[in-house]
Amino acid sequence: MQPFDVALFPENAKRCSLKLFIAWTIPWVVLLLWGLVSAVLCLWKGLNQTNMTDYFAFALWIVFDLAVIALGAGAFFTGFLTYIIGKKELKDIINAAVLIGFICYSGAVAMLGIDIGQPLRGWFIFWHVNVHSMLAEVSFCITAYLIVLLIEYIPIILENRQIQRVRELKYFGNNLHEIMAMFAATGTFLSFFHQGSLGGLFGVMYARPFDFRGGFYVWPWTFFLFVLSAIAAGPCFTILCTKLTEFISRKKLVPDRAVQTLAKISAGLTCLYVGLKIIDTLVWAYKLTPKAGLTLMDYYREGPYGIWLLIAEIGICGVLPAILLIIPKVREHNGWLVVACLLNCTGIVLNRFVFTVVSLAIPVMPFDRFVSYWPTWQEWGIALALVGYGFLLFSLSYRYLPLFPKERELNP
Amino acid sequence: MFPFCFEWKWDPDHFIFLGFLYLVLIIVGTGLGVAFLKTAAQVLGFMRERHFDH
Amino acid sequence: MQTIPEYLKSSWRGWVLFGVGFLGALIVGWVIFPMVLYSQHPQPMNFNHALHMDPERVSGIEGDTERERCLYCHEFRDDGTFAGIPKLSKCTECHEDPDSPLGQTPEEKEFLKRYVANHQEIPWYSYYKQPDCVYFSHIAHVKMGNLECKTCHGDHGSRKVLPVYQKNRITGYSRNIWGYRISGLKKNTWDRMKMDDCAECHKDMGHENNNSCFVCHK
Amino acid sequence: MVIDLDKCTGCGTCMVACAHENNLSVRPDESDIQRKLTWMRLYKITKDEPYPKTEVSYFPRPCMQCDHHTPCVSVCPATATDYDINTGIVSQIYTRCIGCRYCMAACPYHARVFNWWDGYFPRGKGLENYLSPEVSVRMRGVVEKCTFCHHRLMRAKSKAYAEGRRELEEGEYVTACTEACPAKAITFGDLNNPEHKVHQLIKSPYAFRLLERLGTEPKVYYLSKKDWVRKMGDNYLPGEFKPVTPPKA
Repeated sequence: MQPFDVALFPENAKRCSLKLFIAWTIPWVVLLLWGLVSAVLCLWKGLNQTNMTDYFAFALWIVFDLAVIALGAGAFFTGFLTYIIGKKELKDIINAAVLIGFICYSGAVAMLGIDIGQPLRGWFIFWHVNVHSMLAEVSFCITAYLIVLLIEYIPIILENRQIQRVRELKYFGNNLHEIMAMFAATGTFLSFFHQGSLGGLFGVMYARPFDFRGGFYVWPWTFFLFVLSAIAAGPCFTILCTKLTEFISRKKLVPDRAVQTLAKISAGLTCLYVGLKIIDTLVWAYKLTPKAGLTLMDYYREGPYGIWLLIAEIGICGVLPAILLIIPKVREHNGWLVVACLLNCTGIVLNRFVFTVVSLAIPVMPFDRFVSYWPTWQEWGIALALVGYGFLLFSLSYRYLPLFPKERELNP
Repeated sequence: MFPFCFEWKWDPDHFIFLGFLYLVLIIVGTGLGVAFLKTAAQVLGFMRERHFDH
Repeated sequence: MQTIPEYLKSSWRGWVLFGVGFLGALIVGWVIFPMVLYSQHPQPMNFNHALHMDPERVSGIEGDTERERCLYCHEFRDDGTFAGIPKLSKCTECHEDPDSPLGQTPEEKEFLKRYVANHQEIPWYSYYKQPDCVYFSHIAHVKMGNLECKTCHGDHGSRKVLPVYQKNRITGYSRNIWGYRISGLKKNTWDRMKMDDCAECHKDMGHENNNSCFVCHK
Repeated sequence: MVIDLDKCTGCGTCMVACAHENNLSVRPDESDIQRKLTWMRLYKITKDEPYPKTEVSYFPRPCMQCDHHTPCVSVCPATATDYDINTGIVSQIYTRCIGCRYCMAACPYHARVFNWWDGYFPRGKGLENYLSPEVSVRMRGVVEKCTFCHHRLMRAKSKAYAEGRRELEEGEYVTACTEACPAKAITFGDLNNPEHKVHQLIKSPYAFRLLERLGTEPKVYYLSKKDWVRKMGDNYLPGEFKPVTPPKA
């Protein structure tokens, strides 16, 4: 028997029954509702609903924000490779990459809207902008890039079988698709700058020796490291998401060639990133830190954050995946590829965590003490709602839109 | 921020930063506008319908 | 030759509807919304500025220039702060006896009966009250900057009738701050009292340093 | 501003005076120091040696009004905080602040505090009658900080204008903490004016600034004749700190 909503599926695509699909979405909807309750509480009662303090001004949400934005970098980078460099095989994965990017960015922007103390004044960033602030650069680029991502996502929505029957929408989708290279180029420009300025955000805080880095012109080295790490880990996240979809739907959806191209590029970039990151860390530890009157171990004097963070971030989740990915044999093995991608993505999340929470946790004044922080359920709710939202939107898109152009070909 | 705001300064920082922003917005806006107009033209029959395959 | 496509022919009604809707939206935005946004509050009584400012009709309000006559009632205190709307005691310097009015107007009689006789302050609405976050030093502008009162307050001093006070229902601020023109365009220096207007004048006068935030904010 | 740490008794009057002067909101539980509003904070520092050599000193910490590339000002995306080139005071406009808290992350002194709640001045108990009209009260979700009692500067200026002067005399404008300190540990004035007392005081070999080597160039100086106190003012690598040899009497 055909599922109830078969008319909405992409042509000749096999999907599970509607009941099963609804059952699958329940946990994600629950997460979303949890987030909704938290969001209402935070907007209505204020940020006292969180466990953030004057010491931890940035907390769980900013870690999540930075992490998903970095992981969402697969969208702009794949777009760049597909439309600008002309890697045709990536056309089979670009839709999924765009969707992941859209989920990550829209989620991050929504979360930022709750994170600022006066959400109704959010537009002040644009109207009264301080052009020297990295955060202004981030906000401008993220907002503009979200618009671009929406434009890239709309044609995919319009490719739904029923929507295609409406002449106007079909034409509009096609017309948008025709000039996609232009949007991809704009998106690349925007993404490059905000991935970077997210790193710059921390690198410019010269009064925090844990974060401060030298740099090129107005951009500290973290600017370039963040860009690099994002384009190194972003494609890995895209691969992970498609692999997960393949695993759950028990179907092959993306040709190996597309995945391998991404993995190969990611391998090179991860190696480059890890190399530069090690140099950066050495310069920071042996040159910048003593300048502030500190030694490397002074940073890890108190609290749970120790030198293990560095080992985990650069060693286990940096060097290791770089080595794994660079070896073609390993890369071509499905299981190892997933492991390497997973490690790579963990590494970037760890990196963002270190730059937000750890850097604020480390006292700068000699008589200042470490204080601890643990998020409230409201904070977890909003953060996890992002996960629920992502799964939901991805599942819906997979069910009703031709997300994977080669699906029919691969599953005759 | 627009150049007629009192906080605006005609220095390279403002010019570059906001110049790029407006450039991006103009590009995106133009792209959307072109797609809209083309669609309108096609739907209203001023332009020959084309078949796309991709 | 191009013929009008069926699609257009059948939709003239749509265009008319669009026009009507567009016009409706314009009326709502430019006429109805401003009317709804501001609540109207007539002042508790009328005060004839023009009469008091005329030395030929009212004696006692001294001063050679218009500004000095303004400052006679709207005065500076010794510590340089500005008194703003005069208190009743300032009025009763002249209108001391509730039983013998100085003029012939019914307003004055009402004023003497209601406020002077009962020693009750007049609950004026202040047209030019700035939000709580704003600091403004009158003495810096009037005494040191040599500005005329009307540069910011317009012809208020020559009015015979106090205008109705309009209060923004959302913010609670006077309409004089945002300005009366819906388009937001400004012709005279006294049309508006927003931050940009202060800043513009500082810039024009060559005091750009006075556009530092804390000069006008607290 | 110069604070003589050897004179400071740690009584906390400066904190109280500051809170009262600047309409700082109170909370039912004021012991939650990580979220309470304090512009002037008193730190207690201890010489890390066993009894009887243990010594204690107090460290009052207002906003440092950093001079060079002010950390908080340069990062604010909405220009809610600004460095005034005339006075050198770092401003904070509550109605402009969007509450992103980036400035708090950038400030190493914890001089900036966030309004986690709306201002609370218990109504009906008369507390609101004691609010100063010269300082606006804050709404929740914005960052606030010490302003060096900027309204007192404006007050002094208005008075000077009434007397037909443009320049202020020394002592006409002092902060609330300066005025309140019973030990007279705080001296306030114009650092650039050679006739002001602070200008002399900062030339002392015992003068230092908090975290000076980070390069924020604070406008608050501290004085202490105790080496260990001065050492607590900054981070030093082993052997880097140089004690001051007292001038021969």
